[in-house]
Amino acid sequence: MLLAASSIADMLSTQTTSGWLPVFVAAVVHVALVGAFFGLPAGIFIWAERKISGRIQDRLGPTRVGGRFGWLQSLADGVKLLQKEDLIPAQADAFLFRVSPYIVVVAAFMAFMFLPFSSGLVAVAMDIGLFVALAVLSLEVLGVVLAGYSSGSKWSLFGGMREAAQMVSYEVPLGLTAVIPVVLAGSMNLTDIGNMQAGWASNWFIFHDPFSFLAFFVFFTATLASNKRAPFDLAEAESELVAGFLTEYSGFRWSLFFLAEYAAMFFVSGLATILFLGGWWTGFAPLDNWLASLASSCWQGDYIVRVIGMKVFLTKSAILVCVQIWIRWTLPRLRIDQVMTTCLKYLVPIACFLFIGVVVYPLVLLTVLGRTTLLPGTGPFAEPIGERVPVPVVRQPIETASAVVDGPAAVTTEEH
Amino acid sequence: MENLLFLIYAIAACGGAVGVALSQNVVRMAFWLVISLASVSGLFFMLGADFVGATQLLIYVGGTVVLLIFGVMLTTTGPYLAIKTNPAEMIQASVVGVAFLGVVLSTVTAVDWSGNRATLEHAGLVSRPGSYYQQGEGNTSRQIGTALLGVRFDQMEQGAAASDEAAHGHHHDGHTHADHAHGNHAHGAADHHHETISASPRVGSGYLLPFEIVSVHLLVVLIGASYLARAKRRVEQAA
Amino acid sequence: MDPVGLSGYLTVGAVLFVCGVICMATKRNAVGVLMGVELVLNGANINFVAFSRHTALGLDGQIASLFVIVLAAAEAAVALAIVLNFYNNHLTIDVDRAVELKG
Amino acid sequence: MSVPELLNHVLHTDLPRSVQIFAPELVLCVTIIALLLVRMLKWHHKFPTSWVALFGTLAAFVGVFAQFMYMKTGGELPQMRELFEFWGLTQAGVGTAGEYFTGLLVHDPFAVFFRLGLVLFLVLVQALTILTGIPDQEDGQDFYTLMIGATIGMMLACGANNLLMLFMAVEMMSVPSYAMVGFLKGRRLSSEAALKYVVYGAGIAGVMVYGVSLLAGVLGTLSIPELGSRFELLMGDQPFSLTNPTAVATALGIMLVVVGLAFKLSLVPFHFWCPDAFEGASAEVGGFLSVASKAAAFALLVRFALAFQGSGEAIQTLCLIFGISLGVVSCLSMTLGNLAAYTQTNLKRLLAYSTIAHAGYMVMAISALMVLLSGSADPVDSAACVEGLMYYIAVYLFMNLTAFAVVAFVRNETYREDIEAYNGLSAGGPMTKLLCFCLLIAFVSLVGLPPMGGFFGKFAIFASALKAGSVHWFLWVVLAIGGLNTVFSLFYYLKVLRAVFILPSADESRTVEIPGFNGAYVALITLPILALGMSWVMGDLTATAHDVAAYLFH
Repeated sequence: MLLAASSIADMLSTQTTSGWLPVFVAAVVHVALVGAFFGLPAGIFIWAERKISGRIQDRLGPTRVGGRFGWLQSLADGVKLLQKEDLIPAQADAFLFRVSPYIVVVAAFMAFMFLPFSSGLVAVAMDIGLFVALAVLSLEVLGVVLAGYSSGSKWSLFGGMREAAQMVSYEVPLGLTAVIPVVLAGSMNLTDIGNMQAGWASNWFIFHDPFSFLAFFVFFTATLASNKRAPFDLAEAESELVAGFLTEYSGFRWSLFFLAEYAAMFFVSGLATILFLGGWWTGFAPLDNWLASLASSCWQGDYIVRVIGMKVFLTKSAILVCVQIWIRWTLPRLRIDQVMTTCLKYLVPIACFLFIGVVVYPLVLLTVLGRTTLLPGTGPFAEPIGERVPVPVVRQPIETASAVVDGPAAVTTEEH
Repeated sequence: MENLLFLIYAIAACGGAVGVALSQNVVRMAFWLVISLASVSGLFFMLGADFVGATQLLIYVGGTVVLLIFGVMLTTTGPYLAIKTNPAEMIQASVVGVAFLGVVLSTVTAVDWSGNRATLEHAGLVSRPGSYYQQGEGNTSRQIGTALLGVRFDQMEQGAAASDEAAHGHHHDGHTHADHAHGNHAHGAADHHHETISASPRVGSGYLLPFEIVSVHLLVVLIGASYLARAKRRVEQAA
Repeated sequence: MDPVGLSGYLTVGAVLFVCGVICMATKRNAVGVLMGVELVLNGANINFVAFSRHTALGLDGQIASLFVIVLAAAEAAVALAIVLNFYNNHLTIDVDRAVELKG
Repeated sequence: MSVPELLNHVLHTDLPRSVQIFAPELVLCVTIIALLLVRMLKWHHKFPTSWVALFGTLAAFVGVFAQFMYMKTGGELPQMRELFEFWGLTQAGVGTAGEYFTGLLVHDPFAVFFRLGLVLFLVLVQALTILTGIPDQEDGQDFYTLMIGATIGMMLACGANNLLMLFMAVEMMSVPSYAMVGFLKGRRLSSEAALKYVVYGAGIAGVMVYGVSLLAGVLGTLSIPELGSRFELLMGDQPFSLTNPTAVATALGIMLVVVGLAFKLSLVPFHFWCPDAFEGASAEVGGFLSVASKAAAFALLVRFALAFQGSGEAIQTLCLIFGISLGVVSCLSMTLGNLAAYTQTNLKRLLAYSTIAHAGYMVMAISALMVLLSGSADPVDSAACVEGLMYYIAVYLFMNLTAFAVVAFVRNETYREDIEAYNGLSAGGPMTKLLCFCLLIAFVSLVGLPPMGGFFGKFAIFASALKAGSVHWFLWVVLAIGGLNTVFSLFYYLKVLRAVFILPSADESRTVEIPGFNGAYVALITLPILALGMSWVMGDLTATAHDVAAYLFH
């Protein structure tokens, strides 16, 4: 499907002369793709969460729907939720109550537009992709606050308030640590950041230096919190707040929140993969080199490479999501004041320190060792930081076609 | 296509703004504000100002508005705080507002923007056309970044052209437009003043100072806000 | 140049400005007034960015709008702190009930 | 210019010069950090934070003073050579007037004069707060951080050369002021004053930035000095008329920006916050706002007004309209301020209205300046307007501070601020008597009676209005109203003085005793009022103001 989409966009933008049709088709295809990536992980990871939690708690988890592994359980859940009555409490502000799930979904959905699944496989290729993605993701909090407020229930209100405070606070360490790969790569373009990490796994930014190594964990913690995942799921603390801002929601609207949560989990995992874990590169230099050469050597080579890259990327991200699930069912929940203390008194200073460290580190190394990396000059991990596997992808056509999802940029240039 | 996008964003922005003005419930006002501000950021993207658009989303919609909603929630006493607006006041304000809107609109739509631009260009006062949206439209982050560090690469050619022209103008005719090109002291009544300025080459205005000083400002403001908002240590005797 | 032209954007800016001013003039809730302020600032920002695209202003307009966004955030923070403080003392944030200072 | 050349210029020419000129502000920034560190490391139990603030501010004052003397003497003052060397002043840096920070700020004697005044005032107010103890030991760092932060904004305002810096300076001096007005956070009046101030202030700031955007868009630049010449260029030979959209858009932009500045100056249609804010805030903060933020806003207004001078017909009409509108605002401010002050019972509120009236007198100078500029007048005359304004502000600094300091000291003894509390004040101890005497001098000077400094300031401004009247008769009307207002103002100042010196105290048994240090402080800041009225210092200040103003016009 991906292959087809990319081809359509390219073909149409190069072969058709009339202005808006190719970009329109390309836009539709891209939206469909992003939609698929938005919906699918939710289904899969909900099932995964149930299975994993079951195993952790020494039970089986779903076993019936869809055979032995219960892999259709999410679908069955979805059908069940759709059948439920869509209740709106009498105390609620009906308009805002109806509208807030959509804000959350739109925010989580839009963030996917900026996430490259492989080199060049991105709906909106922007120079400041990381910045925009974080900005868009931060809009989710509005939906949560409005949901909490409009439900007309104190549990919801408290849940919403806690959630908002938490998300806004954790954006600070999240942003500070997300900037570290930007400093290392010299670009905010997620595709560029990913491509910088080709080659041996030692080229991944997590292994770049001790500071970026720690930064990954701070980043991961902050994403857990900003996704309201355990142990930071104060907003939905069942024992205190019933279900937080979700208390009054049921049926379809409730499932929208859930969908958004799992999509956001996948999104931040993908972001972590691109920023720290080598993105769509395998981390094994000969393989990466081979992929790079494949792109130019055979028919539709770059598409094949992209799809392979996407698989790698999805695998890495899925592993991270599983880690998130694992953490949720292993660690006890924190108290709200502990959550805030963790952020403001520990994570923020640590993130600042790491940021400064990452900036100073190469300078120190340069003065002490005379080179900017600790790795020795020979051996399998000797790939110097500066030299990269040549980037195999011709990004231009896709970028032009896809920019339309967002705005007029590409169209204007064409029309002149 | 483009007109359609513009219309969607513009209607959402204006509709949101009208919603804020007419709404009687503070949280609904906040909702309309979100709609309006987010559409404004869409307009920014359309104008090729992607960095500003993203900043708008991150700081304004994701930060300031959340702060405002916090303010509402911390200060409402009833479940839904409805604010009654005096209808007479509302009508009065609307009439004045619409009149002002008429004045502004009739003015700004009547100004001959391209003509004015051409005049300024003729005088050598405009950086080369399309300086930032020429190639790779919308990728302004690098230019903005260097500008915030105090260097304006996007205005470099303008500076050179202007100083050339100025030097030229001084030789032949002291009252050409080149005089204005040295905007530093546009009231160039005294000539010797002019020379001191000519000694230093004209560089585009870099924004290093505001970029740095705004951090001091933010620090001060943060301290002020935290002082005011934190719980009272004790009841003041004077109260 | 894009087909919409400058006046379209300026119109949106002016509408936002006027709505903001009306909001400031009629709302009694202090937070409501602040929302009006945000609208006014956004009207100005649209102007800045539109001018930066279409007139001789160039990149300066975008940078100005960036600083306006940042300064507005700072102002909102202090304003909210003051509103909270007022609420702590008066249990209301109705601007019209701030009447003890008169003369 | 090539890329390396540009980088070289910015890094090796512009930046060192800028940092050299900007050093006092940087010292203030460092002071803020030091204050926070002292608090964080809990050193404030060992020594008060106020001393850290005072020390930092004094250092900054010395820095600006060195710059001032360097500019005045051209660096050839052997007694101060070490000082110049300590601050690293050079001929190419501080010695040369002109833009710095790539054209965002401008360095000239005018800016240095105002910065000097502001830092001096900051030192004096900090000394006052140390004596009155308004921020207690726990809150000191918050209070001084806000005060120093606001002052940095004001100092930026003095040199603003760019519309963005104009807006930023206004924000930087306003936002900390809002918090300062609400600093007594447990008190209802204080929080109410802060709320009103911040709500109106934020709204007007928004309106102002809209004006800035219009102006910047129409004229295609943010640089303030270029505004006038570009307007001239765009208008070409067309006359200024309401049917010309460029002219109207520019005028609209100017109007909205001036509205923003008028709010800071508490000129009449935008004055409503002033009495409330001053009454709710503590007297120290009131004194700070009444002088410092006004001086900075006047510096901004002068810079902004001077941008619109030129020889074209359109721009001269614009100047005339600008000048006359300011004249109308001036009349309104003087009259309303003085009339409203008469009925006040709270002394801080009375002083607030007096501030409004004084802003009216001062804006008369700018009105006269604009009218003169519209008639292609002799630069000497135009310079005289700015000179008068500067002299007035210098004297106003001391007389208003004296008045507010007296209010603060008396409040510390009587816990009251209404005028009745002042009945029979002069019956107190020797220091109280000294205080009363100082209040007398300050008030006489505020009225503008001859031997005091206030008279000469007012005289200079009236003289320039008289001259401007020959260009347009309206300035004579403004002048007449100003004269009448001087007479009005006598009454309410006398009302206070009558309470202090003639009326008997309600409670005979208790007399007010002012601590010795406080009396000495008031006497110290009263002395300049006298000195500026009747000693050689006056000539010195006049000469300085003259040179500084003349520089703006040569």
